[in-house]
Amino acid sequence: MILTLSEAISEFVHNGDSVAMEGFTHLIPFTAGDEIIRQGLRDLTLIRMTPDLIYDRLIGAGCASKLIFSWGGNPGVGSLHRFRDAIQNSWPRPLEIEEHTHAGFANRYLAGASGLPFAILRGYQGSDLLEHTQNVKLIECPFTGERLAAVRAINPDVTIIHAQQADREGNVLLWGITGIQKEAALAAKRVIVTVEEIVDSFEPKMNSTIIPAFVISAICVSPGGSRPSYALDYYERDNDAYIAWNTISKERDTFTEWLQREVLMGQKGPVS
Amino acid sequence: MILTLSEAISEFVHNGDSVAMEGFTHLIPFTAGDEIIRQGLRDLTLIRMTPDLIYDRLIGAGCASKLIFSWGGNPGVGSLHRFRDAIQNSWPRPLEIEEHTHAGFANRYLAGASGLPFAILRGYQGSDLLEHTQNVKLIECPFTGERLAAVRAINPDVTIIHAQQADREGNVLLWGITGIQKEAALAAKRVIVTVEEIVDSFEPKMNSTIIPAFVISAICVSPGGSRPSYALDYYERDNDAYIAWNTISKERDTFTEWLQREVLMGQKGPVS
Amino acid sequence: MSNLLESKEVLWSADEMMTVSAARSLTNSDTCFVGIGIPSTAAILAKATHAPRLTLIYESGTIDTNPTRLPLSIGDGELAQTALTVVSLPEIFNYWLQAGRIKIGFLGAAQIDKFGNINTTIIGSSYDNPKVRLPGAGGATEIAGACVNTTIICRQSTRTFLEKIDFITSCGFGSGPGSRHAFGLTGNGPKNVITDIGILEPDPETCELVLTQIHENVTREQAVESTGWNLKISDNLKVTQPPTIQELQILRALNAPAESKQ
Amino acid sequence: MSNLLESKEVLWSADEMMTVSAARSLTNSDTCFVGIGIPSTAAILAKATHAPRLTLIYESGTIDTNPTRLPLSIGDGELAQTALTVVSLPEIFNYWLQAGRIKIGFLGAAQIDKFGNINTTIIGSSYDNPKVRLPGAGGATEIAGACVNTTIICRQSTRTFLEKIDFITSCGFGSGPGSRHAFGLTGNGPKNVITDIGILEPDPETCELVLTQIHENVTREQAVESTGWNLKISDNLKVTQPPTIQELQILRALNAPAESKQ
Repeated sequence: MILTLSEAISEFVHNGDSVAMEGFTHLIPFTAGDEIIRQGLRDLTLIRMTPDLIYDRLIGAGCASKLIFSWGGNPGVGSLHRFRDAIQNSWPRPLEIEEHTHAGFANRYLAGASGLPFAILRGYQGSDLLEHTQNVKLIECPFTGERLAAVRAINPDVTIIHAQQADREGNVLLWGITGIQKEAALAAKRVIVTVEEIVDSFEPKMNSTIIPAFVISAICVSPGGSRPSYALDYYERDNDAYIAWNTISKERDTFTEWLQREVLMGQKGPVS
Repeated sequence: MILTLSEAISEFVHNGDSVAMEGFTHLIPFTAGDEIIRQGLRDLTLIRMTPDLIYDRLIGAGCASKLIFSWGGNPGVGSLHRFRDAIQNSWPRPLEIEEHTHAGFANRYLAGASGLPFAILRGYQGSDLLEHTQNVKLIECPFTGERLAAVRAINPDVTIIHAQQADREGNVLLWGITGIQKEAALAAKRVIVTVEEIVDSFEPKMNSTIIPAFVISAICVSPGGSRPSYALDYYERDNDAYIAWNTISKERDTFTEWLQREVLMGQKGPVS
Repeated sequence: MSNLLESKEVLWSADEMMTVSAARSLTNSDTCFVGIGIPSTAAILAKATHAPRLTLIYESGTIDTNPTRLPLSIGDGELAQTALTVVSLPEIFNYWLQAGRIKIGFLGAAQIDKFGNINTTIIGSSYDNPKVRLPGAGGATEIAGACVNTTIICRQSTRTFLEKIDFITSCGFGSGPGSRHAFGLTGNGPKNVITDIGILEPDPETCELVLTQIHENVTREQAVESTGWNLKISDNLKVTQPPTIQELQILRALNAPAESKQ
Repeated sequence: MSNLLESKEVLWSADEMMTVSAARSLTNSDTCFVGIGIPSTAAILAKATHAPRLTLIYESGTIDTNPTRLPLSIGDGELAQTALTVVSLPEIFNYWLQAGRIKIGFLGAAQIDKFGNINTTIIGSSYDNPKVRLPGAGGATEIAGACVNTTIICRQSTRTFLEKIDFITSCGFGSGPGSRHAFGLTGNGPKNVITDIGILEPDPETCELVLTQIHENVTREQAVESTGWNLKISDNLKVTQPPTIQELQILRALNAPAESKQ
């Protein structure tokens, strides 16, 4: 079903939902994130391995009451200031966090996509994280007696991803670093995919993943929808924007001013 | 490391080994199987989801003492007569069996490839198979209390697969139905890959899988190495050979005569 | 083919009636997990007639495949080349089947009991020393467990429709109401059993298979005599519409090349 | 660059010496799981100098990648486009890392203790109300657990090398011999810690990090003063060979575009 992004967010994302917006440095669905800010959604549980700038914006805009994550930095630059300000100073509102390791988080999605209540991994043990997080327990292997970590499946109310292409049937093709997108989509109750373009048919690509139309709730055409991250073979990562974010986001007033100008006034698009 | 098939089998497969030869109807490594027969290996634990003609030959030739499988038929034709004769009449020697479901077997490989001692699935329950097989136990989800099947990881001594291409670095590319080959290879201690050809570089293919050189013990150039099964974009499945096998394999003497003529005398190749 | 069109009296075999009935049970909005043989023929027939947008999934990992001829095996090149995408076996079983994404599982059976439990493993009383060794479970056990519903397609006779089957490979309703829940099976179990006699459906209360539809030219007595348990027949027994000319034409065209090979 | 070749006296920074030392620790037969920053710079430097066949793997799923410039993030397009293959995150963590296929994990640290335990989570005594919130674990916890060995690369000072760190994100040797086994960690733990001062290696019996190598122009006193615990120094303390002109040239060329951006 092809909808505008505004229609899709309005129909499939609600206050209080758990929302996963995935894309591991590549194909991050920034434009969809900004639309959530514009629609003023509240009390979201934001789920994402690497919150990145996309969730720094949502957190700073006050959309989130909880964040589930496994690495919360500005990749290659430093800290996420809105994320830190929310955790350390409850600004603009308190932010509950649930923190994992990448391997544990990936396996939570894996279990969710597999229709299993949990997944197992060799992980968390020896880390203090085990005592400070939820949804991880140690279990014994019934064959060898080894102790392993069990992580609870994660099944977001809605997952939003960005992809390079959809075909006219609504199937989606993404390639390059495909990260956790397929698992995040299959784990969710509803799935929104923004795409660079709609094509007549897919060409073979190295390292590609197809998500069939029958598991997707809405496709939205959104060229540049992952700027300032990148879409392989469409546009490059805007590293300057990541660096500039450090300054923009550092103080509440510069952030608020930026949010007003670039997102809320509808002048969405990459930081420049 | 590029070896002849004879060298690779001789160096990496030993009497008493557990050997997985995978390929789910596609890319079945028949030529490697015949070489194992020619080298007279014995007491092998043969591991394969669908024994197919390749293991019917090995079982009839007396190479196997145990078979681990999940579907033992001649696909699209009927029974595997050598497999049945071994189970029902211990000919040419007794054959111990360990039987699984496809989903359970796939997850045994998955656990093996993941370095985990077991995997979990919703499976086996409600089936009498649960009482008649090994390496399956029921466990409780530590979060929800649900009962799930746990299957023990399978880690073959050696896995043999057939692929379309290797590059000059020894990396392998296969495409089309890739089945369980990647997991079977990654679960094994040693890996032999026969290939249709060696190429300078790989072209993008839909639904392709690359196995890096650093997990492969030997690459063997073996054009037609999966006949009478097929290699997508190289040659089609020889359905007539599958049908003819029903007659050849039905009686011990016709089978023995065929084995002598087609495999042991070195006139290997597809049944015709 | 042209003869068929011209003849006034259309004749068809019991297998054809069974296959056509199974095809008719599928709709455009279904996703169907297909085994090889008659289930596959029926699914391809459905796509070629009333349900072109039906999504076919085979356990070889081919998703949304559009074969134009009958595959001899579940992993034929035809299935891969006409598929939207092909995924690995762990993925097809874990992400697609186990997660409950498939609406209908099409299954065959060597033996079936009145609760829709299926045997495809052994004939005889001893697992270790069987009278006949059948292929085994393959994907069937988990297809029976996880699809939203299953349809079982097999010829009906007292050799296959038994009060007690030799081995339960795949669970239908186990020993009756509550069994599936106790086994943790997430799907609803058999929606119907489609045979060369008619269609059986589970009683909503007892889970026992009841004859609810009978093919044209088959008698109630034949149905009872072909069943190894005391077959119940629905008060509202319907009669199957005979195959249409279009259905028979397409079905025979599909079967022609495969049969000419045998 | 040309000045460098002409000058008789080669000068280098402490960070450059640290990066070059880390690069030298890698060989052609290694598979290395790389984090972003100095670990990545060191690994790319190794490939560009003595170890061109070194296999680099990033947690973004890029396997055997051959970047010609420094990626700013672990998922840069450069890493995908120069990789042999790219796999999903569950696959990179489960099939490749967890299964013990990676020989060396290159890790950074905000704090480290004498058993090579690493903190990248919080500064301060309270997890819920930290003085400084750091990014967290990312891939580090399981890299530290499952790689055959790890190499930790970080600047040495009394702010980072502590008797007790605020939070153990990733386990080195825990509280000493036996800890890794008790935690079920399959890798061998830290092989060394490479700093701007020298190289520390665990004592085979006590697991405590001991200074075994010191960079040229650094004194033993500086090493002790830069360490928050009572640093032991090996009886056979070696002195690092200074960077070669080739090493410095390539390293500076790699860093140049990134620095010009900042």
